[in-house]
Amino acid sequence: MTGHDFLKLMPIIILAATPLIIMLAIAIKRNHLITAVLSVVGLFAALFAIPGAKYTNGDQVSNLFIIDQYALFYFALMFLATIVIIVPSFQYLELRFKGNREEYYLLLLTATFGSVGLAASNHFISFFLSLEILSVSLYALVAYLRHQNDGIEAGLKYLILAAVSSAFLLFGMSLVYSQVGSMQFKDVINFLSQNGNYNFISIAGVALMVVGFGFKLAVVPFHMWSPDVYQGAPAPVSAFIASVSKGGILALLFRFFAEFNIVQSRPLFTIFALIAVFSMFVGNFLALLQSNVKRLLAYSSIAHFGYILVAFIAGNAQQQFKGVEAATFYIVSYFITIIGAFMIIGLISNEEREGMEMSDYRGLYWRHPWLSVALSAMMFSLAGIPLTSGFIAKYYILASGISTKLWTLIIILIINSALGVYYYLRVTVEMFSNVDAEQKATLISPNVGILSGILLAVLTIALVWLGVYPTGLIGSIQAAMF
Amino acid sequence: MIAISLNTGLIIASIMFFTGLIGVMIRKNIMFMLISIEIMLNAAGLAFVFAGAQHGQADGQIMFLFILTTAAAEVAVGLALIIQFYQNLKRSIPMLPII
Amino acid sequence: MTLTFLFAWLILGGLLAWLAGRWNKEAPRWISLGFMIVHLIVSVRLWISFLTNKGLTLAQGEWFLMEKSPWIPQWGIQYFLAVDGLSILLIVLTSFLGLLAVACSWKGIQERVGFFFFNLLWILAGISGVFMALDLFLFYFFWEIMLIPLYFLIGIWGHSNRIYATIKFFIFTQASGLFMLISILALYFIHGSQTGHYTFDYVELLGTQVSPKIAFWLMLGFFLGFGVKLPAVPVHTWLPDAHTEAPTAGSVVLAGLVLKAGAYGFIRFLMPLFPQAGKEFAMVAMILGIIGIIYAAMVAFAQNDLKRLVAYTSVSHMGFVLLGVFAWNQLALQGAVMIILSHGLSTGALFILVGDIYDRLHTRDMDKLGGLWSVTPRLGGFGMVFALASLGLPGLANFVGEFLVLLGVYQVSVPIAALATLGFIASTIYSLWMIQKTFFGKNVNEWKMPDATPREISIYAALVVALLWLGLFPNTVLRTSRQALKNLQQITSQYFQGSKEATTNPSVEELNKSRSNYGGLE
Amino acid sequence: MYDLLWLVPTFPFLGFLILAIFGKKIGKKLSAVVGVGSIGLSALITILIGIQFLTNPPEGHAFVQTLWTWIAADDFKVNIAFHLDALSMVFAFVVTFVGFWIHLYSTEYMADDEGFSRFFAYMNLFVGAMLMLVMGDNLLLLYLGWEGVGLCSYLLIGFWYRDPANGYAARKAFIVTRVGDAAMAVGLFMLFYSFKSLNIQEILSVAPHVWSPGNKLAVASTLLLLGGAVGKSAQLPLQVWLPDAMAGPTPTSALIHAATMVTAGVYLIARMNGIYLLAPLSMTAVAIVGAATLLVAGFAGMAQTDIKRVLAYSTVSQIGYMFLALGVGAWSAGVFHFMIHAFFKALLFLAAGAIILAQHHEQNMFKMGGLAKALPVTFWTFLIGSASLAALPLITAGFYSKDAIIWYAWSGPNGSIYLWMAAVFGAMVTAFYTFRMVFVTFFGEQKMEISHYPTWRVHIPLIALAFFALFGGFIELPGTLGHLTLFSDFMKSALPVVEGGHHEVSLEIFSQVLTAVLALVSIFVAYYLYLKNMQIVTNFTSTKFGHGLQQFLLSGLGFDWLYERLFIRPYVWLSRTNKRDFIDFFYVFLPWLARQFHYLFKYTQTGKVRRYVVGIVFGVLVSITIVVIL
Repeated sequence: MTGHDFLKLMPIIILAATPLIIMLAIAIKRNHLITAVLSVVGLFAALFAIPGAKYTNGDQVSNLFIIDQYALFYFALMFLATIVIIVPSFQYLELRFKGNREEYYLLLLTATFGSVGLAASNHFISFFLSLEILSVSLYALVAYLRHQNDGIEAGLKYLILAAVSSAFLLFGMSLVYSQVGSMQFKDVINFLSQNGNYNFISIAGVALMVVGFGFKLAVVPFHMWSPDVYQGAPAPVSAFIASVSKGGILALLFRFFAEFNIVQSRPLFTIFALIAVFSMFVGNFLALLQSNVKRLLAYSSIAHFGYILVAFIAGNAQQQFKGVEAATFYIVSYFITIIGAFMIIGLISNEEREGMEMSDYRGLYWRHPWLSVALSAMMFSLAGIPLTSGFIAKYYILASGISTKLWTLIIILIINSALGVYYYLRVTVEMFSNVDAEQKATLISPNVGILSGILLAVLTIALVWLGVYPTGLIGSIQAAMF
Repeated sequence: MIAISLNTGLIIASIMFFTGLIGVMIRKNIMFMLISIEIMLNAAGLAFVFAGAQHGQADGQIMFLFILTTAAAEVAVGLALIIQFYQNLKRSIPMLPII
Repeated sequence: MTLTFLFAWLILGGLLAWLAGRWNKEAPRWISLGFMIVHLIVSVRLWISFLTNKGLTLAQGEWFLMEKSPWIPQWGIQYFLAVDGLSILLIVLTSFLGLLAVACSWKGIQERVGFFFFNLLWILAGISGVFMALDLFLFYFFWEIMLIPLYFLIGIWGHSNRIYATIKFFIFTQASGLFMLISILALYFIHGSQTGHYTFDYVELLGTQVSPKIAFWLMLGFFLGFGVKLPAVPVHTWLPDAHTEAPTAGSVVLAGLVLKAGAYGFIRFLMPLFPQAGKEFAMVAMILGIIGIIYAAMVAFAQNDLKRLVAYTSVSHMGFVLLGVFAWNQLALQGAVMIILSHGLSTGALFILVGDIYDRLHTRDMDKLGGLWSVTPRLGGFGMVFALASLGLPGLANFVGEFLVLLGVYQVSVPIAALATLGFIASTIYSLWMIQKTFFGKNVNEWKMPDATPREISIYAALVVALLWLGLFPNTVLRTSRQALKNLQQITSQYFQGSKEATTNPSVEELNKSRSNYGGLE
Repeated sequence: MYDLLWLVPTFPFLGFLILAIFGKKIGKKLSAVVGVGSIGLSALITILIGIQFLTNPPEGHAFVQTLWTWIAADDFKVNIAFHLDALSMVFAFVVTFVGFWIHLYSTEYMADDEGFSRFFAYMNLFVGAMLMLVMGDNLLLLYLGWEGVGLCSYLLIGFWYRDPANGYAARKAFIVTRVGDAAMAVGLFMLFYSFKSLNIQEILSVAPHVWSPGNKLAVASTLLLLGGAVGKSAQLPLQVWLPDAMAGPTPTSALIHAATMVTAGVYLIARMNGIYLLAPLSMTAVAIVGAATLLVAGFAGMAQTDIKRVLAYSTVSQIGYMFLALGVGAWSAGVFHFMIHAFFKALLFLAAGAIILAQHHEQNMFKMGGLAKALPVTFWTFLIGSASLAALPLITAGFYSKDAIIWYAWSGPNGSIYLWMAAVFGAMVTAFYTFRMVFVTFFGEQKMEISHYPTWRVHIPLIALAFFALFGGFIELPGTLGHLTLFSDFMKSALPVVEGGHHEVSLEIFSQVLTAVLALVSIFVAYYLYLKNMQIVTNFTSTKFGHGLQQFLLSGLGFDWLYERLFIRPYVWLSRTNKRDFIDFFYVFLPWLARQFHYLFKYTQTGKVRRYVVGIVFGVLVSITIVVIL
């Protein structure tokens, strides 16, 4: 560990140190506000350590991690996302949880650590370890409101399924390792691209690994857990699962298959294509008549990751519109939208229950115009309507898809985004329809604090800004790509 | 010095793996599901050991160590959740039939 | 700078109206009226300056006014607004009808007035943007911006079944827009791979050589995008629902302007970009146009909801535009532009009228109406004029357009022109039927309602004067659009040779010889 | 003086505008003044121009006044311009002159109607549009006038809008004429593409060079124009609308459905004589249409009970004569008959109006009777009109104009013996139903007392028109009776001269004598059947065959019944069944399909962990099989 490596790993180190400091703080005096502030400060410190890591040259840090521009971009993204998630968590816990709330932030930070580890990992072991750190902390986070059973059930469900999928992942890795002889991603990929087509065991191994990726990204055959977990988990945790955890895995997926041209190897291409197509269709169809907003967002995230997989399959053939750039832009815009949406769900909740049902949003326009403007902007961004970053993201994916002539996938993407428009509009319809008298009593009146108000405004403005003038983000993404 | 060839090792591991898998699918009791998951993870570990042995590297066994630790962590959290789950049942908080 | 002003001004107006709406009900109305009047003055001044100085003789590729600045350089997207004869006409129509839409929703809209005018002005901003945008990405950007406010307009202030109608409208246009986006992107890549310079600039994309097979699919993508908006027949079913449920102003803007975006798209983008594919597809499109005319007219005749009837009439009129565009000669195109303008006025007027009747009687069911002439002769008189305009009475605006289109189409294929003239008969049937069921006959249910108020009369008078002016003095409009349409044909001259000589008539010299000795009359 | 030509159509349009906008405010008295005044002024100017046209005609016997360019697109250039020559002079004169008298008459006829100013607004608009039609310099302007008059006939037929039946009749008129107009429009396109212009004079002058006689295009375009003419002038295929058009006020029937509008078809064919001469086939078609119509209308006229429907059918048959004249090439004879017919038919209608006014708005002839003594002036003028219609030899103008047509039907360049026979038989039938009408209404005992005695505003128009109906004919005497050809010399400048009469004079005398005798005979038969003993008629109609025949003739030879089944029912049925726009079912099917998929996938979300594990295993199995296969 030379000094230079030390500087490189500084963001991760600070991130790891923060929970320790928080534990010490809890030991001294258990105070919810201090814990939250400490974790935010820790995250900011890690964020400011990133430029330092960026300008020290040499990417490879021991053969486990590789901290290159790409990883650092995702570091920054995840740190910011977690900071944004902490604010509503604070208010949510104040409102809904009577037990001791400080451990929530510990779990949150370890989960972020796991996800960041994924983004930087370059080796099977680091991949597996980060994945497990992430998953285990998520089990506890999902079941945090332990006095209510639905949280625990979601946690249990998530645990069993995650364990099964990581077992498959491991078994796949072992098969690949048995053929390749080394666990480095680079060697694996070189081995695959040379003699991938006839070495059955290695390809089968990769196919099994796809289960691990698929489960975490909640794409079709492995998606069934996500609606129940999103519904059971507290709103901020669902936001975290939908954004940071999936972001980490996606970063790793792209790094793993970076040099490997998917379109060439027929089995992998068919698998990923099938997954993408079915995710889009199943995600959209199941969301069509969904009356629970959280489950609706879960299904829509399945569909959105179907779109991202299209960009992934498009790969890096076209120098103008690389698949990975499109996917990264999509992820950034998706983060903003999904975190904002779950934050709003978190705000519209009271002691007994969260405002999950569609009817809780009836007439929101006329009760809370600014909140509903934010939610409509997010819904339009998910639907991919211009003036929002969702449109530019979808356009980017379309461009990368067309540049590599994936016509069938593009057509399916178009049909699905038209399907998707329906249920996003239903949410806005619910919001601007008139409230009849007796129903008015049952509605939850949202209590929007100043801080979350500002944060929401920032998110919405970012959304529209990226939609109208995305050059800034595109520039930084293109610079960060390998 | 390798008594068992790679293929046989992998076959053993996959048999073990699938028994665990079937265990998860069939058994209704959640405790037994956790046990079957353990079996699956160990099977994967075993496969790693065989792979490592094949290439004469220690990576496989190191990987197995990591697998052991993480499997233990998972089961621990799982048991904690189950206990909390039944405590809630005593206070008769309604239970969704998830099994 | 005027171009950016034209649409930014309305966006500003919308915001202002919404903010003002939070304090009192009256402010947004006056604000939006003021903004629209300024918008009208600016666009008319633009038109006059186009007519007076050299605007009439712009060479091909030259634009009367142009604003270009980089927007997303990485992808070669520019903020490229430009205007020629064709766009100016449509912008003036937008501001004129926009003003009327604001005026006619003066009393009709009582609750959430600020947000209503915000949406209305943003639709108009999106529409004027569409007519000016010459960067394909920017065009698509405005194309979609038009949707959201209209969606809110119909969804919130619509009538009973508005949710179904507004979602149906949104998905129709959104899906077809996405197909168009694929065609734009494919064209962008083909051009990029050929010339190495990736750009969405319309002028540069014009020259791309695309293999016929691919060109056909790309043209189909554009056709779907514009066909849904036009609406061409197989994809028109969203229009009647959207109209029956939209508030009056929404209907006026929807019928008067949003449909024109589709027609404008055909003329500006589809044919010039894919001339060969356009030529091959012309016959199919023309048959669709004819089916549109006859089919929609017959369905219109069967409706008993007044607004639904008028909605189907606009589908029928737009069938003429489809014919005119795909005939693609100077006469047919001039006719198509005339129909676009006159249809905007006459159908807009009909919708305002129907809206006023609805505000008074709260019913649009023609079986309940009847004998309104005795109660409100003024409304009856104006209704008669607008119905006659829509059936294409010479002396009013629609006839000039329809006649020119048929003249142009005749040159391309005689049977199609003959069949299209049947459209005259069909349009007479439904227009007279509408007049009979609403204004004539006994006043069975003793409707008592006040006659047209001065505000309404001023709206109707403005429309009647406009219709008469277009009907009797169409030359100013024809002159404005002549050069622009000539340029467009220049672009596609390789595939569409000029106005083909009629089948059997003699060679040209003989014609000139005989005419010369007569010393030609005019 | 010629420069004031543009004033002629402007005054009626001005009248229309004033009445339409300020109608209610300025009250009946003033709107009457405006209504009649505008037509009077325009008539005055027409007469002055006419006199100057006679004294010192403009060079080339034609004067053109261009106002502004109407449409100028690419090589299609049309301007609003008026062309005055002999033909349009005659038509303009008739329209304004007869129009003036009818306006004067209707100030009293419509006196107690609350839509008084609206009525005059429409009438002025009609005269304006008709003048545009006859004086239009190009075919598009003619088309503008053409549709304008169609519109006014719609407005005026449906004037009493409260009764839906009037509305139906008005719509029927407009739609049937519109069918003709559609055909005419296609004709216009054809002409434009053959001559690169729609200017009438240009087409007529260039036509002989461009088209050889019998040229396919010439025949097609002339037939299409004939289609338009047939629609507007209610000739055979499209004559169903005129009898129902009687639902409008009587002055309207007089002006529009007798004197002027229905003859627009005659004007069109006469005006386009240049290209008709190039297409002999169409000439014979015109003749055949004319002949057939005059017979069909004649027979139908015999069985009518409503006085106005008798006159309506007689108008259709008289226009049949004009078409026959044009068809055989006797251009000026056709136009001459138009002028004369305008006078006596307007007279008959106005008189019928006076009768209806006097009989509590009763229109069934058999309910009236014995009015000769009660309304002497009306009776005598009505008698003159009927005599002229029935072509009483020597004394009435009708004789001279119709006799010329009958003669040319045989001797004309395009004439034939069969046409002649049809014309003669038609004349006989005309005489019969005309005098049947006279005897039934004016003789026999008086069944109803008089409710309203017409004043001077009715009598003066009647007398004026009666004067012309009698003495109008003397300006054109046939060869055998003094050979005075004032009218045809006047028309020489506009229409080709008829070189008929290659048969000997004796034949001409024979046909004149024969028609006269047959006319008198049928008058006597009418006298005998309907005055002496009605019994024969009643017991004839009581027999099954007789009753069937009467109903058949009453319904205008079943055309209405035929068209109802052939066109109206299928169109209405087709559009009614498609009310919900069957294309929409596809777009309703799509969301249904999406919903089915939704429920299908819903099964996978059971909430059971073990099902989810099965899902994962399923995913693994699929990917492994893919790896194995590919």
